[in-house]
Amino acid sequence: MTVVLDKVSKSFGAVKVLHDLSLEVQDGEFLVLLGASGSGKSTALRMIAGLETVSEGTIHISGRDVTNELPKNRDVAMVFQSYALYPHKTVAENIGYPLKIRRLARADMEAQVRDVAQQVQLDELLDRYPKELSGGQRQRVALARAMVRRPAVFLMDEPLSNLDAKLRGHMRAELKHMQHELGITTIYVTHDQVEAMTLAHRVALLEGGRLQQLATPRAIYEDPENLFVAQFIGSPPMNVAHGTLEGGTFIVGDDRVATGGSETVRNAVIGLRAEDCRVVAPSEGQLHAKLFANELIGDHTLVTAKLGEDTLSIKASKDFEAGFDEAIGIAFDPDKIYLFDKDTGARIDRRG
Amino acid sequence: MSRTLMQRLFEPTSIRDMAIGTKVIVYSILLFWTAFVLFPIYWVLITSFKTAVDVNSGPVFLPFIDFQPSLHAWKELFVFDYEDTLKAYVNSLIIALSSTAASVLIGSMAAYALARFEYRPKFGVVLTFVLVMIAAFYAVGAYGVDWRLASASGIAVFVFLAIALGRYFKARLSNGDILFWMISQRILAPIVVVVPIYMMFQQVRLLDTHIAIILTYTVINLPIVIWLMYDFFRSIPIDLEESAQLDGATRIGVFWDIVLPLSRTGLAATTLLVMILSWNEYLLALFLSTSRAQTMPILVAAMNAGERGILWWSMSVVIIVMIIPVIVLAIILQRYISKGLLLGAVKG
Amino acid sequence: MTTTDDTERSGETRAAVPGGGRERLADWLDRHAQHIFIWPAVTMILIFSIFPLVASFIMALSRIRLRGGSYRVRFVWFQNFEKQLFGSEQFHFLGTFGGMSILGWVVALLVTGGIVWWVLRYLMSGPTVVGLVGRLFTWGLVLGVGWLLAATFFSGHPFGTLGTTLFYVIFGCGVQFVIGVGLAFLCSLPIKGRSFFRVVFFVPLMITPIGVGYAFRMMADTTKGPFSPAWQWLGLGDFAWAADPWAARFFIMIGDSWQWIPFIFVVMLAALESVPRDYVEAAQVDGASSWEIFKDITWPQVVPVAATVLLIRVIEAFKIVDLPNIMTAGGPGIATESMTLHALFAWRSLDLGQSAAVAYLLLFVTVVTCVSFFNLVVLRRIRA
Amino acid sequence: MKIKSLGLGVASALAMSVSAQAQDYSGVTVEILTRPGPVIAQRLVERGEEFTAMTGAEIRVTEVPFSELFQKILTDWATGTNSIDVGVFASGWATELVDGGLVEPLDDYIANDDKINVDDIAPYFREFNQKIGGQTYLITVDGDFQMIYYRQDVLEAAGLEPPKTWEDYLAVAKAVHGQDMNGDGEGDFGSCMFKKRNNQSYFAMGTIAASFVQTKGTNEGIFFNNEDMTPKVNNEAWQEAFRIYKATGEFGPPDELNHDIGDTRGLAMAGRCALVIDWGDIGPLSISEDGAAIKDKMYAAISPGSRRALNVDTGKLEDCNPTLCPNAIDGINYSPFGAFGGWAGAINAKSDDTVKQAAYDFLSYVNQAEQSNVDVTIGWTGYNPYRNSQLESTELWVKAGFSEAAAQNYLGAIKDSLNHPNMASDLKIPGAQQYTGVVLDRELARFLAGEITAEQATANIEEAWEEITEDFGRDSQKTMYNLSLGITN
Repeated sequence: MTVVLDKVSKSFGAVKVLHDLSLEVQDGEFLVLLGASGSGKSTALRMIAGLETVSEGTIHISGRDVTNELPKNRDVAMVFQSYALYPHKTVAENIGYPLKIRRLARADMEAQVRDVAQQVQLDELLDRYPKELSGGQRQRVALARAMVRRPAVFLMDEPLSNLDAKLRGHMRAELKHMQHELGITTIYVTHDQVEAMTLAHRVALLEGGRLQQLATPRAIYEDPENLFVAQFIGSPPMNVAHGTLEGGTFIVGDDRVATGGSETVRNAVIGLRAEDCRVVAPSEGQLHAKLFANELIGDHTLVTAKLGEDTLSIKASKDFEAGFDEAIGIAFDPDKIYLFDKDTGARIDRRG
Repeated sequence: MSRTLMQRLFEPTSIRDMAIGTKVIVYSILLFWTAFVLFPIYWVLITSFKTAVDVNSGPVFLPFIDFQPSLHAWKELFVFDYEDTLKAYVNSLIIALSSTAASVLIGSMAAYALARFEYRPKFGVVLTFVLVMIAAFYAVGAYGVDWRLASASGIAVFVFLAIALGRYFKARLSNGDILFWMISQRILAPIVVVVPIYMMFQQVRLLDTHIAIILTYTVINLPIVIWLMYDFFRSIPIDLEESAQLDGATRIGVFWDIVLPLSRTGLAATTLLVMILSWNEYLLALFLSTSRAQTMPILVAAMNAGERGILWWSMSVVIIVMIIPVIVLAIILQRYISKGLLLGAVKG
Repeated sequence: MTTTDDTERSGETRAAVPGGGRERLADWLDRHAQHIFIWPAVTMILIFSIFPLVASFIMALSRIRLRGGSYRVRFVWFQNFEKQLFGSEQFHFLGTFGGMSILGWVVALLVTGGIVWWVLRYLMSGPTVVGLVGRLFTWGLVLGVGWLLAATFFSGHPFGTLGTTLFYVIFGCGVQFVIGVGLAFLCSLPIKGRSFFRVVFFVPLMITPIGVGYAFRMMADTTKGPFSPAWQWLGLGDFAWAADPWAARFFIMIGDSWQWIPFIFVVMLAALESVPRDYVEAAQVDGASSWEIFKDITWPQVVPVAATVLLIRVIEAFKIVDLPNIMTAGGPGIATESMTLHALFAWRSLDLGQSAAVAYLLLFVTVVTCVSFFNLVVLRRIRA
Repeated sequence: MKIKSLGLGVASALAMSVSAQAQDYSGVTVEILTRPGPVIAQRLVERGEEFTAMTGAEIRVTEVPFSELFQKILTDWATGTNSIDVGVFASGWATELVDGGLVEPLDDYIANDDKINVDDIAPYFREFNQKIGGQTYLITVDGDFQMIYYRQDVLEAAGLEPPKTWEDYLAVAKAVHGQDMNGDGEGDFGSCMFKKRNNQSYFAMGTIAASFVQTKGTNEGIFFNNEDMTPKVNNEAWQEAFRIYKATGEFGPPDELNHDIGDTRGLAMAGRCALVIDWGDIGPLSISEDGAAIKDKMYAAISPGSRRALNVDTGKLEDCNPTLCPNAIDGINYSPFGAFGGWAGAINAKSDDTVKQAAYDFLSYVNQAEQSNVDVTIGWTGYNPYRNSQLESTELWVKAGFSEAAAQNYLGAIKDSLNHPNMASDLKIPGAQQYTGVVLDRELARFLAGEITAEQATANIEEAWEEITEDFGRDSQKTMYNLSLGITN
């Protein structure tokens, strides 16, 4: 079941919170809408659900125009951050509610509820009330309620953020497995890039109501479309250094780095992933910086260095040792650099 | 001394920790108030078993000791006059129950709407409506225009003006204004509106019918329901409702399946209050009923038979009998209300 | 998975698009839910509240007579109001005016001074247009009533139904509020028999006001009421409360309090009990005295509820009619006549114009009082 | 209740005897509206049951509080709601209804009715109570005027004569006040007079005022000058009456200001009052179960008179002389007050013809001597005598429970009053409720409460009455007033 957003915009009064968002979600795909709070990702999800009206543009689900359709007629199911379990209904009644609304025969309903409950290992708890369940169990109930009617699309609004870290990791894996098994198109909203990277077939990164990039996790990591994406994804974030680009040579301080291109940009930024850099003797590095701090993480040491005003992080071997304010050189493979226009944020070296 | 007494009194710990003097003071105040509350009820109760002579020749207090209780007033009401009593009782029940149900339902719907939807009526349009209404009244009152004609043309003029002028009006009202407007209706003393309401029902030939009184009670109690329920609805997480919508429920289904069950504490308290108010209402019933729809409070008042004096004994019987439905309802609703009676309701 | 087949199959049944008019109707209702939810209430209030309000205003400006088959309406503009405020009914509505006594002048000047101070204080604090207009009404009313009381009550002249109504409202609600809160506090203490007290104290609210009126008339009868032996014993056998304006008003207040204290009691008890124990315990650990705990912790938490419950009570108190009507029929003289009763008497004599005029005056006083109270007290408390 | 079952028994026995040649009104329902309680209403219900047995017409009696009764009827008929076919109310109220053309004229019905025997009805009720402007609109069910009742035993023991004037009244009341009159060991009261606001105190007031104001016969009237409709109230006569009314309070129960007629009767029946002003009810009530304390002890007389009377030209009280008081007896001017006028039935002019005929037949049935002669002897019915045949012999009354002496005294007092040429008529013009029930009553209450003096009270009344008269139209009010006093020109 596909979901297609065509130039969808949303305004609240004079404030436009979503600008011309276009997305195509394939049948069975797991798409994550990633963004910081206020990026418009939840609004987009709620518009797909029909909980918010669409100011401009159209939304199609399974080829049907649902732009002005009521939520209940869109054939979507949603899992809320708060799970939104009905406190006055038992687990069985909660799960069965969508079926009850559709006036299913009682026997069918019970059978299906039991099936779904079994899938999420809730069959022992059917007679309990939500307040008698743990966080993880409540989460399963919410999932079960979404699954029970086999909707065209699953919508999930930060479903894992109310769980503690350990449980979250476990549930993430379960979720991924379940989505694979059921094969239902899923749109998932989160602000957590780890969730996005691990769960998604494709990630749509939003900022300021605009789609920044829509790509597979790998592509979005390795080939960010702009400076924002580059800095949003990855831990630690991508290192950047400010300088100028003159005929394909990036100049920062006294260092000149050949980039293999021939552009000239006055305000340019060079980007480097921490794992793509190496700390070397000052004489060997393409860039020259001062060591600011080094922290032993375990399997590696995280070195923080100062390059002019910019701060760079570099993953070094766990045996690395150096004193504060010591001059160091930073070496990297010229293929692994990213160049951006500081004023527009656009990638400069992405020519393919 | 008094300050330490105050301190002890306000000690929010166990009674065992209270000084014996404090305990005595607290209990004597409470027992005094208990006596103050119960004595009139006791007096009404024993009066219902007295004869005229017992009542008129000075006070007597204890049945069987200083007067011989007699069932004559009870018999009179339930044996000889049972038709009238029963009629009024049934009328009162029908009216109180239906109007309570109607105002709780309609009021809850409005309170829910104000809590969940956004309304932005234009101030100018509202003003136009009021002005047109005044003009229509003036026409009916001063020039004797038929009221049907006046209201039909009034509506037509209003619709025309609203469409023609609507876009020139800028100022808008908000949900808060609507809420305040609705709640403020409770400020209206019934005496202000009762005569026009009387004339209105008279025009449509509904005077002295159940429906007239039910409608009127429903409206006068709407503000209370809206006032009390608005906050209850606001406190329900909106996720629940959205989730139900996505599960396939209509708005009305959401209201019925999710919102109402979750506010039953508030509903129970509101229902009880509204029921008490409509069951006991006198002034409006006096105007709007004559014979067929006569209610119990009117029957109580009618026990003041003028020339022969007040029939204290019969009146006492009616007063006692009138408490029963309220108590029954209170007991039924008790388990929902528990200790949170009326709270949240007025929380602000 | 064995279950997949099942879910697959039933999934198809569910996916089947339900057609037919019924479904379209449900959709239509859903799309217009916003209007469907609110219009019943709006319509009813318009028809039964706003419509009569406007009609009543027209009536207040007219002389109306019932003749065979119809009403005869003659517009007299503000004559009805003029009669109440300046004409032959002035003594009835406002009170009897005579010379101002010294006490009267003192009160009048105090009230005026108070208002002037209030006005100045407000003007200093950055006024808004809406706030100013609203306060002008409040100031006007307070000033008017203050001068009225100075010229009547404090100068030894009887006041009219306006003064009586305000007495019921201000004095009655005040006493009821204090006692109601006090009882609620006592019942919130962990004492034995709490549930007994709270049930008993609630009972008067259930009794029909008309019955309360008659019951208290029985109680207060000095020849055959239960307290008549006590009266005689105290040598008050010849004292007639019904002949003394203040005694009569006082007796009516007792009846009214008996009925309404339970309302304040119940709400305040619930409010007091909902104050979280943690706060109190934390304060105890901090070494606060019990009185400080009540003053600084408990009370501030229940103030919004208290303000609201007082407002509700004030609104209802303005409508008082059953008790004075039954206990004294407005007597002695016009001493216990409330404004609703005043309007009711006018209606009984079929003087509809006067009746509506008095009702409108009542509405004006009520609205200004309640809205002022709401804006100046309740909202402030809730925001604080 | 005992008296009720007794009533029912009597009723059903009578129903057998008269059911012979009745018309068939099956399916017809007559809606009657009247005041509540056993008084007036209960007997209508019982007679209604008999009537139903006889004719098949259903009689439905609805009761509303007394203070709302007139408005209910007027609004029901004037606005065309017409849910009521018959109103049973004070005859004085009818003028306003007749003025609006709302009441069915009954002369034709009476002409075709061979059983009602209108000549048996006492002249005052026949001519002034049932007729308005010479046309009959009402059927009387109860004759009302006020008399004085006194405790024969108490006065005799004190060696006092029943009061003839209001001065006597106060003197007697003073003399016996504080004596124990019912043997319970507590001091009782010299005078009981209802004074509660918004009840019926203005009727007692009228009784006192009449003997000072009216001297020239019923046509004179006590409220207005019948030449120009100016109020005849701001004068010494009314002021004196106000003061006497207040003065009686000194010898009455302490909270008399809050006593309505019912409270006063309760006290009188408990044997706690030496002197009482009341309608005819006390007599029959004294022989009822509740009246044991005063049985054969409460005697009646024509209401007290006055040796001074109003000089209309000067507004002063002057001693009676044959010119001023042509009807005086021994120099005392009596003027019994037809307070309230009595309960009477009127038929809605807009009802269906069949219903009207059935309604008339029912009212006639209640009015006929055969029924009413029984009803008036029963205290709780509230029906007082209005037929000559009820006054001629004591037989009925003795049968009902009176002693011969008490019956003679009671009927004597009634005859004295009813046949008095100077009987004063109650106000029976449009707005009567406003004139007396609101303005007079309110000023009286303020006077009693000590808010104003008698002079202020009468001046206020004059001003307010003039306003009301202007409101209703002076000329039409004057015409109606004269018609109500039997003056036609």
